[in-house]
Amino acid sequence: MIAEGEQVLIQKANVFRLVKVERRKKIFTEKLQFFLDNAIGLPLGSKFEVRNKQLFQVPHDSGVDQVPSEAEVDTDKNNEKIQDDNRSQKLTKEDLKEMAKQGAKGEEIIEQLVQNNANFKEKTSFSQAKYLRKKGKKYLNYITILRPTLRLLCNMYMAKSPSKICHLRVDTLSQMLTVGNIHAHSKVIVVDSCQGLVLGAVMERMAGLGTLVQVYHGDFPFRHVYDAFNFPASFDETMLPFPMNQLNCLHSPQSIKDGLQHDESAVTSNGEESTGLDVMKDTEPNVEDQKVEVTPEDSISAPRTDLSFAEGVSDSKEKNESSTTAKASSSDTEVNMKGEGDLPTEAPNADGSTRKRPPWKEYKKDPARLERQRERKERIEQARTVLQQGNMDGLLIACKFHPSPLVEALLPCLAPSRTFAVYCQHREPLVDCYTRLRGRGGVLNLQLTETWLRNFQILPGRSRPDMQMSGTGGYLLSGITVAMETDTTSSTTEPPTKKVKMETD
Amino acid sequence: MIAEGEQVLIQKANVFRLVKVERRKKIFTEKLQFFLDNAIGLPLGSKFEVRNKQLFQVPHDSGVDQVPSEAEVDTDKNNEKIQDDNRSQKLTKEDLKEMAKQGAKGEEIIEQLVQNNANFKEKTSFSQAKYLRKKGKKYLNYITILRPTLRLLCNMYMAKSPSKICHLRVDTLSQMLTVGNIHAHSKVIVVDSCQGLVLGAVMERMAGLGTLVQVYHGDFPFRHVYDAFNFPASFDETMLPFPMNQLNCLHSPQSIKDGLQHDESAVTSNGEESTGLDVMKDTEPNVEDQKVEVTPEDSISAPRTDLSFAEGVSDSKEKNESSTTAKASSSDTEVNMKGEGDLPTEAPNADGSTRKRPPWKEYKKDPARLERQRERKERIEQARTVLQQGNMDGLLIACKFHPSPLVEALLPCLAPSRTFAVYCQHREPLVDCYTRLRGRGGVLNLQLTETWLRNFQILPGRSRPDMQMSGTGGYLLSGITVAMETDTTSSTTEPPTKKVKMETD
Amino acid sequence: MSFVRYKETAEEGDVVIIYLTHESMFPLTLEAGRIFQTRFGALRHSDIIGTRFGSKVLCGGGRGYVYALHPTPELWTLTLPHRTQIVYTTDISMLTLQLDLKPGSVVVESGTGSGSVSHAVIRTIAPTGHLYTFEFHQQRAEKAREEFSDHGLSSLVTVTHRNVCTDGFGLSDVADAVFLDLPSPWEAVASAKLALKKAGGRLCSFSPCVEQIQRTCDKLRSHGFCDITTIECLLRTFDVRSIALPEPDLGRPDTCAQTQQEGGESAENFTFKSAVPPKDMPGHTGFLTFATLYPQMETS
Amino acid sequence: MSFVRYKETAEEGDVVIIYLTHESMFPLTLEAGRIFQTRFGALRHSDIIGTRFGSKVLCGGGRGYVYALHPTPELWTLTLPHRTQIVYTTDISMLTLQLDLKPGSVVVESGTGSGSVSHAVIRTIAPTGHLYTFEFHQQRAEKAREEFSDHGLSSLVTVTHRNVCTDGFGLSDVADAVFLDLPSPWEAVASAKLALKKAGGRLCSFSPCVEQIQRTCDKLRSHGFCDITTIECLLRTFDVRSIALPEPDLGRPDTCAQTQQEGGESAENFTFKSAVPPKDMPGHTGFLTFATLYPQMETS
Repeated sequence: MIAEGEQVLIQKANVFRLVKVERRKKIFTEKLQFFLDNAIGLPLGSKFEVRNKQLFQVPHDSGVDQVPSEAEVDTDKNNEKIQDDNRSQKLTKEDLKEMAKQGAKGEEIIEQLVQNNANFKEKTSFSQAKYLRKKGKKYLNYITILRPTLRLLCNMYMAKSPSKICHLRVDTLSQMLTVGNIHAHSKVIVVDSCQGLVLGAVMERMAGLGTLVQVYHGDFPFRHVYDAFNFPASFDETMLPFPMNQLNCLHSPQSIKDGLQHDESAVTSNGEESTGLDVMKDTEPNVEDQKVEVTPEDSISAPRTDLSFAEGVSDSKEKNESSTTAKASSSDTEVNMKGEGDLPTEAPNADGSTRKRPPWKEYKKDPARLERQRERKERIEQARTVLQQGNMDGLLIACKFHPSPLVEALLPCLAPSRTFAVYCQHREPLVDCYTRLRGRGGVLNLQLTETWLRNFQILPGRSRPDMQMSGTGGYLLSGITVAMETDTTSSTTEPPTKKVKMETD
Repeated sequence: MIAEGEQVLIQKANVFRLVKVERRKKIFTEKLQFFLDNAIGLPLGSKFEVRNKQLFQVPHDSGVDQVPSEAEVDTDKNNEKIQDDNRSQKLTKEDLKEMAKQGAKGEEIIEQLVQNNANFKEKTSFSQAKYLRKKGKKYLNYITILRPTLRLLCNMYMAKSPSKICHLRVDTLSQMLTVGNIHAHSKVIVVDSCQGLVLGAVMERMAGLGTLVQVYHGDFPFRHVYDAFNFPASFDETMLPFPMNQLNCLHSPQSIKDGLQHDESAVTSNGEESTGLDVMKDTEPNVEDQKVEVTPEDSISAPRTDLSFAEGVSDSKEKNESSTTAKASSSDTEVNMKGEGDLPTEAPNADGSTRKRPPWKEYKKDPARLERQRERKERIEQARTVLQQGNMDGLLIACKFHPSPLVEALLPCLAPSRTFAVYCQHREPLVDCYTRLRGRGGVLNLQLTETWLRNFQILPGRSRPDMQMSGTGGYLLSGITVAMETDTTSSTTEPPTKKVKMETD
Repeated sequence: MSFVRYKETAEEGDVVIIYLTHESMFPLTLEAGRIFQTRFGALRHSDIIGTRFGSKVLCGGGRGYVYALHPTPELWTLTLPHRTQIVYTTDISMLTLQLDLKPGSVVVESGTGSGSVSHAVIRTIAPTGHLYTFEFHQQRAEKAREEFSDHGLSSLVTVTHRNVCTDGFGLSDVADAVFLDLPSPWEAVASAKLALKKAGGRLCSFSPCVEQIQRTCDKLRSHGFCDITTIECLLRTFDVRSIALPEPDLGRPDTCAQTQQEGGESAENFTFKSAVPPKDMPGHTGFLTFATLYPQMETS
Repeated sequence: MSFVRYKETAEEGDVVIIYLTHESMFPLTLEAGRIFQTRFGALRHSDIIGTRFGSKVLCGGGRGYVYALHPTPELWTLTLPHRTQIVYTTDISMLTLQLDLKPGSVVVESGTGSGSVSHAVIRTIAPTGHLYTFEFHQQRAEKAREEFSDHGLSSLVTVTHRNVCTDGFGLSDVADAVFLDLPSPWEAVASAKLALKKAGGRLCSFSPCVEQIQRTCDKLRSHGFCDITTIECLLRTFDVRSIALPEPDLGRPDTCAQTQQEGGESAENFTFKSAVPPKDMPGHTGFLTFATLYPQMETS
């Protein structure tokens, strides 16, 4: 159902645009302007014609080219006689403009173009279909309103501004989710510089059941694409943010004290806040072992990340991040520059609409804001506890940073016999990561992979691979955790990594 | 024509073996034993049946599976009812052995197998064809005798012992030859650790017209595969060896003196020896500029590489080289080890048959040997001259060494506006090479490429890509030389490499 | 135990994946008192029962060891007893994502085969979705049903022994997605359309041959499916190695006078860590054809 | 001048390839007194005439410069005036090798098209071989004939305007190899067989679509061709770049107490040189089908 307040994708031909459904809001896409009002309440997946800036539902076969059947495919015609010299069309640009002005429908204009094209009848049926398709894209004003699925979102970003999602291609993303064994009722860590695409993908597969820890960089857990999934608010409660720059103190003895103590109080005093967090309910038998004496003062006195200004700067912040990415992968600079302005989305900031913001001083004292800030701090402490329990079920990393330090910092948070998957646009950082993990031990089945993806055109008499394909979908390093050797003195049995290495090399 | 003394490929199913045609010599291949005598004088490409260790020519469709036509392809049968439990065949192994013993032809055995297979009629026509193909490989004793073409040689090595040809896949080799613009009447430098495969490929494309300088490593210009091409002896005269460990002194002022002087005397005194060397005939206008005053003593007093023992040790030497290669690419060790013993070739050593060798002392004084030694020294000096003229037309490198130093040493030997192509099994050395050449300048159109190769099975109703493919064909770096900036003071115009970089990045 | 929910400790009756090496893994159903023979020696089930998944377990009287891993659909795909050609994780990943599967999705599959796809689909649609899987081979259907039960998945899947090409799915307006892995998938298209929800859904057909997808695409078009796309997805697994390429010995630049070095190679190497592509890799598994069925427009 | 033999100095009437950048190259026939406008400024032909190929040539009154390169079939393929869809160097390389071409080979080709394959083939079979090339489009045939003449190749090639599918090659027992680039290559198979030497030869057919190669392979089989194989070869060109991936700032291990750093990133980078795959690459050009015609067995 196309519902007010939800995000939808508007598809015109091959171009997608993410918008929030609102009444009386004009949408611009691919030279079309229209209001969504007429579409509200109709099923997602409905197709519309744009007439006078309004939407009118049409059947799905409207404006679709007929695919000639095999019998119609005439291999005798081979465009041999056709001189493509742009003189074949008798209608002038002015003629066409005039027709459009007088309100001619797209179909009528195309019909006129065909009748006035001297070559049309000489063309093979495929050339005819191609011609119609080309003109259709230009003159037919059909759009489809779709649910923003992971599949469509990933493809949209890949086509428009791949650097925003670290060039994470849909097949590679699909491998991550599968290899990472993401499913409901699991406890997953995600590091995502893909605007929240991976985060959204993981949440979709978890459906708000389990725990999702988002390790974020910067002042604010950014999750632009995540918001496009229209998850119910209850899902958010299973998501815990944790700042990347506190990872190093996660496992140091000092901080384990801080964290655990702080968290224990949080759990006690905010028991009702932990609803939906499986980890809080499943008290694992081994948690006992990890508990350490703590003094509450340590953590309370520590000045935390100041989140106060985060909302205000998150936009420009993201721009900084983008340009960092651009620096690292200069070939995308152009795409990125362009993408920055016209990225087809109108998602609000992660914590809701902040269009009208009160003046700074007022804002700083705003009780609602202070409450949000307090809540976030609590959630960070919950995340800390969960991570420190070392009993997480999965780890996915797809970020703009060198992944090795992140993997090393986060693997200890996983239980044994759990899977992790690390994506990188380049393979060298993953070779480094692979090597470091081999040295570290405690992992099995390390695999560095790349997938190759190509579309195949299947049409009667004209089946062939697409003429263009993606050059790379990036690289993936995955593995399975196992119990680390605790007894370092027993050198009689060979360490597992060595053994494995011998077997596989 | 299958001719005595020439090398041919014996094909049995998908397995190829390189042999020299000799009368009364027993050939072993794929469990078959036979003499080639009956085949001598018949056209290359003839097919034979092996009966009683003799060859009998047969038509080419003998023993070939019938491909079912589209009409015959019954998609209704789907092997649904077939229980593959090895109990379907009523004939025992003993039965089959007995039949073979009694001299049954392959076709008769297969006919019996089909009649005694309970499932055969239930199989789809494709499963039937597959069954027949499988049994045919085992029981039909057909071989084909083929000309050892570049295509077949490259595929044979790739299948049997890829490390011997540095994993140079046929498509990558084909790119090298094309991108390097190898053709008759050109002057080409080749560095080849592929047992002479690239050398042979280049010579085939030059057909003994022009000059081919082989920069070789070790004591002896090794060219095992080169010999498989059966080139006429006249081709050899256009090939000049040059030892790799004299490359560094090629362009130092001191050695230019040596080389040129030495060579000039060689040309004068051995004018008749330079037949077939285009470079000697085409006196390029710019050679004048490069001439330098020299003293003959320098070169004469210099002790040269001692070639005296080279022929004697070349076999074990090559084994050393192979194990070096194996060290660098450990995954191939096994293949290599196996390949070492049973590589399907009986080529003689590069300088002819050396099966019966006289005792060392005698051999050392052998006048023919001393004459060969003198000739080789002269040819090395000719190579030096040609290289020093800096007017070569092409450079191909496919070797086990890090290519960057070789490229840097050999590029100055090329004229401007000439192409070069460097192959490496790994891409990192070529990234290094690319970077160094960018810094050096004097090259355009630098391209680092990889090709992707897949076979497609085209059969009625069952067309699909092959289920297995090669994981990599290696990497290729190619470029075009241009005149180097000689005036280093003119900093007004930007150096070309910088400019290009800005344009292409 | 259940394949769709992690547990900590291996208990009697659980399926564990015994990891010997990367190439050597076996599924094992734990039964106290039994012994499993590995090439590293005898492994007592009792030594696994009660230990944490992912622990090292000694075998061969302490001379060797293995790891006992928690089963996942991916490990199952690698180790399951083959009854048919199976679909592997690369294609399963792609079809799961492209069919928009998530917890709560209702999926129709045929054929069940060895259950490789089924396990992965169930993992993704649990705990609220359902898989209807159809297999025309009776024994395979029974075996699959048994396995789903052993893996704690019975409530999430219904296995039916039926030839869907001739007899249809017998389902109407229930499915979010249909997956076809059949020799003649075009014969199941009409029935698949019926099974899909009126609100729309996705279809995937997996076939190795071009002719199969040609006929299937024709059929999909004529039945009103849209956005028909066909893809191939290949996995290349790299070997991470340290490579030492010898630097060539080009001799001394100052003079051509030199004595031949022993071995003739310079001592230096160009050394680097590399992700080395495999000599051979899967060149083709099958074509994945996807299509969307959009909601019918209500004619008012 | 001749495309099949290098010369040193560019002379009037020669074709040179003007190199502005990797993506911007133009063929130019030198005529004293003429001027060629480039985006780096006006380039006087006279400034090229007499210089060595590969030299830097100033343009725009000395403000810019270009390189004047010796033509090669590969540069010609990149810069030639397109009259049809052309076959590119990756496929040309493969077909040249797979057809066993070398100096002296006699080759039959149809269609000539823009002459991209022809130039490369002539280069390889010169100086003793010959190319018979057939083109059904009259203007294209004429244009090709003219170009071959301008490129000094006339003695090595015969251009015929003919529809070989209906009228055949009109050649018998002459060719070592046949190359077909036709919409309906199967229609030329019988005639190709006739053109090949009785001692045997090779055939290659280039087609973009599966249906074309299906019909061609059927025809090849029924005409006694052997070793029929179909391949795809794709070129991936890497961009060599220095990449600096920022190291994540994980904070200080000793204490959680910390002030937010400006920018939040550690100053360090993980820096490496990489061969970066292109965002997009050619996904398909065509299928190359190869076949061998073996010598007929003499029936004595």
